[in-house]
Amino acid sequence: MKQELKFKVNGEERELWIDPKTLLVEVLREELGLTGTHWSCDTGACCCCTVNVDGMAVKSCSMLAMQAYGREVTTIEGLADGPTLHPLQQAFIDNWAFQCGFCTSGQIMAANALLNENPSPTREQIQLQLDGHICRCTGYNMIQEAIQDAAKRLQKSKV
Amino acid sequence: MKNITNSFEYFSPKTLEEALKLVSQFDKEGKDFKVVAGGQSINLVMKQGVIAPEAVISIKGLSDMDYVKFDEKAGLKIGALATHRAIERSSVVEKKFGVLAEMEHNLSSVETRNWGTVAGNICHGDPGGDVAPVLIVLNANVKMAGVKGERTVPAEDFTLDFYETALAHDELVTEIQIPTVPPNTGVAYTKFSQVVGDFALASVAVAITLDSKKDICSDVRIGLGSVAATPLRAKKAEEILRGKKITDDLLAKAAQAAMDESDPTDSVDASGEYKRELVGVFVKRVGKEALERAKKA
Amino acid sequence: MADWYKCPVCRKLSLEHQDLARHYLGQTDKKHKDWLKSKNLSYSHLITMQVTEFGNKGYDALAKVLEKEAAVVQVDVK
Amino acid sequence: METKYSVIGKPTGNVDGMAKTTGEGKYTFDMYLPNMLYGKHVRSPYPHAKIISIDASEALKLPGVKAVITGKDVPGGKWGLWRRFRELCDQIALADDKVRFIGEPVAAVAATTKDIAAKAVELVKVEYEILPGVFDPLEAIKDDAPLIHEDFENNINATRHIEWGNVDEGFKQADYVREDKFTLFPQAVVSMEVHNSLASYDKGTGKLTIWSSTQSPYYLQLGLADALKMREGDIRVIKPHVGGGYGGKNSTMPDATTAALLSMKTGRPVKVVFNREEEFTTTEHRMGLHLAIKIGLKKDGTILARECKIITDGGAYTGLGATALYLAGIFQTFPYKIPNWRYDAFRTYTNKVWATSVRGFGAVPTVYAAEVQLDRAAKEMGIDPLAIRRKNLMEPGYEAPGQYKVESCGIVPCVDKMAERIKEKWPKLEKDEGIGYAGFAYMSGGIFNWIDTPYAYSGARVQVNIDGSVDLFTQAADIGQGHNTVAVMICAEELGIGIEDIRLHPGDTATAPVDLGAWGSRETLMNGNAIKMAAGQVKQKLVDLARAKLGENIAYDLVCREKRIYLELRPERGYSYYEMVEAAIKLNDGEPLIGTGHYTPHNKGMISPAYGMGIMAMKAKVDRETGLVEAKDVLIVHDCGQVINPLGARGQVEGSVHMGLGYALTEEMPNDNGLVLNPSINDYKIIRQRDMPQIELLDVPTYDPSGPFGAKEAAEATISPTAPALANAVFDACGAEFDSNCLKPERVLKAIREAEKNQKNKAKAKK
Repeated sequence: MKQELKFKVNGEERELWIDPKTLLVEVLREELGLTGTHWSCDTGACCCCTVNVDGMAVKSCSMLAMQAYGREVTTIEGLADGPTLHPLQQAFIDNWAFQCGFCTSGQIMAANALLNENPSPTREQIQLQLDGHICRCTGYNMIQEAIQDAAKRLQKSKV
Repeated sequence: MKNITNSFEYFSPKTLEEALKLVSQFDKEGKDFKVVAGGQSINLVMKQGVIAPEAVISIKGLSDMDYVKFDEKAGLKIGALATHRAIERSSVVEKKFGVLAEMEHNLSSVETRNWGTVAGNICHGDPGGDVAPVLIVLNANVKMAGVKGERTVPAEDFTLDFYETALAHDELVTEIQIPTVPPNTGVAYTKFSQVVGDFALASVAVAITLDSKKDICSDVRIGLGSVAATPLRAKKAEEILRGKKITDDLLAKAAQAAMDESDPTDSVDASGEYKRELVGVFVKRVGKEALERAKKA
Repeated sequence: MADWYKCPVCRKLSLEHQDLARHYLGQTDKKHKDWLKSKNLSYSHLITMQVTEFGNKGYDALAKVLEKEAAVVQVDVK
Repeated sequence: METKYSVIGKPTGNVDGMAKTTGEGKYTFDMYLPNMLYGKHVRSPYPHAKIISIDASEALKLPGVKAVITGKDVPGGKWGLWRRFRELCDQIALADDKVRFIGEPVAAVAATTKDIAAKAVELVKVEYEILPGVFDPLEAIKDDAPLIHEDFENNINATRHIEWGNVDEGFKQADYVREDKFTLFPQAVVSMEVHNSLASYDKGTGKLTIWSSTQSPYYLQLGLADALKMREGDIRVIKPHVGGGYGGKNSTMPDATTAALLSMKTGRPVKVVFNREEEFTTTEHRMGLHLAIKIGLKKDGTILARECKIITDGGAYTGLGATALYLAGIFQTFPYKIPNWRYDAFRTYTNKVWATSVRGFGAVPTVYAAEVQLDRAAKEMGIDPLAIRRKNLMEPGYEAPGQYKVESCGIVPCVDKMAERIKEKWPKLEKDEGIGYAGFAYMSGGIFNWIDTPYAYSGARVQVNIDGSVDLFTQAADIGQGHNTVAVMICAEELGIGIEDIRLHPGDTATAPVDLGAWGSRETLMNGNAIKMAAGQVKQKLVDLARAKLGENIAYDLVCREKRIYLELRPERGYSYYEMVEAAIKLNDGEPLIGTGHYTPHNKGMISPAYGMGIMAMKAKVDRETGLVEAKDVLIVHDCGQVINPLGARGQVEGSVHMGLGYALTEEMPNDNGLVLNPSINDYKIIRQRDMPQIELLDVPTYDPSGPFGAKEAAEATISPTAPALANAVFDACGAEFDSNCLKPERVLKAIREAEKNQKNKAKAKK
C-alpha cells in the first residue's frame, strides 16, 4: 500500500506516493532521478550514500524514506549555486580529492554538514566526521586537505 | 544493491500514547510488527530478509522524547529518541559523563550517530554494541512503558541473550537514566577494533570509586562487550578490587578473573581465546585509566 | 644438425631433457597424464616436488625417465 | 624546476571534476532507460555440482517476470582474455553442465521491478548432484583430486618456469643462504561501484548497445562477441564514468553477458547490478598462493641467486590469472640485479571464485616474500636493510637475460635520496616503533598479446575544428586513475593549446579507435603515445603551413606553444594557432584537420617498454600486548619518468598505499569449503581515515625514451612495497616474523610471542 511522502529536496517541495518500505536512497535515485547519490555497500558500512537531512549527514541507504516526511533533504545536486560550484566541490577538484568519484558525493555531503557547524575543522575533526566513508582510490589524505582548503575558501567568501 | 523487498504497513505515531496503543493492539492481534527509531540496525536486518514484519512503527517523530537532561539529584536522563550524536555533543555529558562522549566518538560513523538513537542501540540487543558496557558501569537504568504502566530495569539486566532484551513485545523504552557519578569516581572505556569505528573484538568499561582519602577502592564496576552472548558485568573481577588498594598486581588478578568470566566465541576476525586475552589486557589498562581519573576526580 | 628430444606424447621437441620435462609438466591433458601413469610416475608428486622444494627436483626426476624414453630427432637448425 | 612544457608537469585538476563533484556525471549505475527490465542471477549454493535440471515454470508465472534464461540459451561458446590460447578461454555466461564455485550463475531472470526479480530468483528450482570440491592448490594437484575442468588434469591451469644464470652454482658460491615459506591470502577488489551493465538490443538491426562498468570497452566487446556469437562490430560498448576497477573489471562478467542475453530475449533494455555480497563472492580477486623462496648472498650483501616457487589458488576460471602468474615472477626480481634466478609457478583450478589481475597485478604477494626475506637475511648478516638494497640496485640499461631490459632507471638516486631524508625525518624512534623498507618497480603497460588483437595496442584520433577546438577520440579507459586528464594534457601540450580547448570522447567502441583498456599501468605510456602521434600529425600540418607563410628555410624549427606557432629562436615571428587552423581547414577544402595515432611496442623485450620504480620506508608501532600494528608514517621516493600530472600521480600513490595497507593489515578472504566467510564491508575490513598515515612523496625525475615526453608508469608499483615495508617495520620493532600478509592483531601477537621465545632460547643456548 503506497503512502504519501511530502518533503523538501534541494529546496523544492516534493509530494509523492511510495511503498513505505522504500529507502531514502531509492526515492532519491529512482523516483526523483537524483542519481548523484550513490549506493555501494548494502550494509550501512561505507557512507557512499550520505545526504544531508535537516543539515545532518545521514546515510540514505539506512533510512526509510518515510522518515524524511516533513524534513529537508539536500543531495549533491543541491549543493552548487546554479553554475557556480560550492567551495567544497571546487576544492575537491583542485586538490584531486577524488579519483573514480563514486564515493565523492557522500564525502562532500558529510564535509558540508561538518563545515556548516565547524567552519575551520582540524584534521582530526575531519577524520572523525568522515571515518565512516570508505574510499578505495584516494587514501583519504587528499580528501582531508580538500576539506581544509574548502574551509578556507568559505571563510574568505564570508569576509 | 539490496533493498527491503517485503512491503509493510507504516505507522508514524506522534505521541507516546499513540505509539503504545499501536504496539499493544498489534501485539494482541498477533501481528508481526517492528518498532523503529533511527533504524540503523533494523533496516539492515530487513534488507537481509532476516525479518519481514507486516507493520513498522516509526517512533522517530516522538520529538517529546528527544532529550538529554541533567540535574545533580536525578542524574542524566536520555530520552528514547535522543541520538548518539546528541550525547556525543552534549556539554553536560562531556563535563559530567565524559566517558559516554568518548564511547560515542568511536561508535560506527557520524551518519549512524546522527540518525540512530542510544535507546535503539540497546534495544537491538547486540552483544557487540558499544553503549551497553558503559551504561552498565555507570549504573544506568532502562525505563520502559507499556499500556499497563512503566517499569525500570538495570542496564546490566536489560540484555538477555543474543539480540534478546527484557523489553516485552508491547513495551517501548522511554528513557535511560544514569545517576550522578559519585565523588572520587573515575570511569574509562576502550573499544578494541581492527579499524576505527568497527565493531569491537572486545570492549571494556571500568568505573572505580575511591574512598575519601583516595586510597581504597570503595566501589568498582566492570563492563565487558563482545565477549559473551550479552554485554557482561565482571562481578568476580570487581570483588577482587572492592575494598582494596588497587595495585598493578591486584589489577592483574582482576583481569584474570574477568577473563574467566568472559565467554567469547571464535569469529572471522579472531579466536575466542584471543578475545579473552584482550579482556585481560584492557581490564588492566582501562582499570588503570579509571583509577587515575578517580584520583583526579 | 642437432639432436632434439621428442615428447613421448605430443610433437614438442626440446634440446634438453630437463626442458622437455618442464614442457611435460605444463601440459594438462589426459594423454600426458596417462603416459606418466604407465611409467609409474605421479603428476602430483612431480609437481609438488618442483613447486614446494628448491631446485629442479620434479623436472630432474622426469628428465631422467625421458632420457631413456624420449626419441631423438635430428633437426636442421638455422 | 624550469620546464620546457606549458601543460604537462603542472598540477592540474581533474577534467572530470564537474561531473564527479556535482552528481551530474553518470556511471552505468546511474543509468535507467525507459521500459527497462531488471535482471538478476540464480546462483549455485554449492561449490562443485552437476546441474541435473532447472525448472523455471513457477518463476515465469509470477506477474512482471518477462524472461528466464539458463545455460541452454547462451548462443556462443566459452570466452576469456587469453584468446590466443583457446583452451584457457574457460568462462561461460551461465553454467551449462556444472557449477564450479558457490555463487556461480546458473540462470537469470528479467522482471519489471527489482523486487519481482528477487522473488522470481527464489522460484527457480535447480536440482544439483553434489560433487566433491577442492579448495587448496596443494590438494587440487593431487592425482585423485576431483577435476574442475575436464581437460585440465590435476587441475593445473597454467604453469611458468623462468630461469637465468646458473642458480645452483650461485647458491654454491654464496656465503649466506636462507629459505623461507609463505602463504599469501587473497585480497578482494571492492570497487565502490559494483559490477553492473545496461544492455539494449535493437531487434530491427540486430545490433547491441551496452553500457558497462568496465576497464576495457574493447575486451568487453570481444568477450560479448564470443559469448553471444555476434560480430564485434555489431556490439557497441560504452564506458560511462567507472566507479573503480583496480583490475577487477577486465574480464567480461555475467552482469554484461546476462544483461545482453536478457535484452536480446525480451527486446527491452535490461540492467543487471550485482549487490555487494555478489561482488565479494562471485567477482574476481587477487590470488592467494603458497610460496617458497630461497636467497643466496655474498658476505657483503650482494645477491648471487634467488629461487622462488609458487602454487596459486586460481579459483574456477582463468581471467587474467595466467598473466598474474608470469608477472608475479618477473616483478619479484625488481629493482635488483639478480644474476641467477629460477622461478616456478603453477596455477591451479579450485572450487572458488577465480583470481585475476588486481592493482600491482601479480607482483604484490611475491614482492612481499622477497622483501621480507631480504630483511631477515640482512639482520642475520648484520647489514643495514637499506644498505643491502643499495648494494643490489639496477642501473640504466640493465638486462635480465631473455626477459627484459630497463632503459630509464632512477632507482640508485631514489635510494640515496631516501637514505638522506630518513635521517632528518625520523631521527629517533619511540619505544616499540620500527622502520621497514621495500623497493618496487612496475611496468608501463604489458607487451604480451594474449588477447590476440590485430589492432594496435592503443589508438587515438584528433579532430581540429574551424574554431580551434579539438575533439579527441580514444577508447582508453579512465576508471578513476585520472587518465582523461592525462590524455587531454598530452594532446594540449603537443598542439600547444590549453586543456580547455579539448573535448574528450572516451570509451565508446563505436566512435573511437581501439585501446586495450586500463590495466598494467598502460594508459599514460601507450595511449599517451597514440595521442601524441595523432596530435603530432595535425601539428605538422599547422607547422608546415606556418613555415610556408613565413617563407622560412626548412632548417628553422617551429614550435606550437601557448596557442601560437612560431620560430623557436625568434618567438615574435609566427601566427596564432587559431589563425593557422582556420587557414589549414580552408586549404583542406573545408575538412576539419584529422590526425590519427597508434602505439604498439616493438623491440622492447617481452614485458614492458618502460619501468617505474622506487623505494618505500614505513614507520610502524606495535602494541606488544594486543598485537595491534599502527602504520605511523610513510616515505616514498619514486622515479616515474616525466610526470604528466603531479596531482594525479600523487593521488595514485596515496591510493596504492591505502590498498597495500589493507593487504598488509586487515584484508583477507577466509574461506570454508568454498564459502567466503566475510562477504560484506562490515566483515571485510578496509582501512579508514583515522587509520591512514600521512605519505611524503619525493620524486626522482628521469626521461624514458619509450614514453610520451619521457613519461612512464607511476604509482601502481607503490602497492607492492607497502605490505613488506610494514612487515619489515614490525620485524625491526620487535623481531616478529610473519609467513603471511594481513597482520591482524592476533597473528601479530602470536608472532611476537614466537620471537620472544626464540630470543630466550638463543640466550639460553649462549649460556
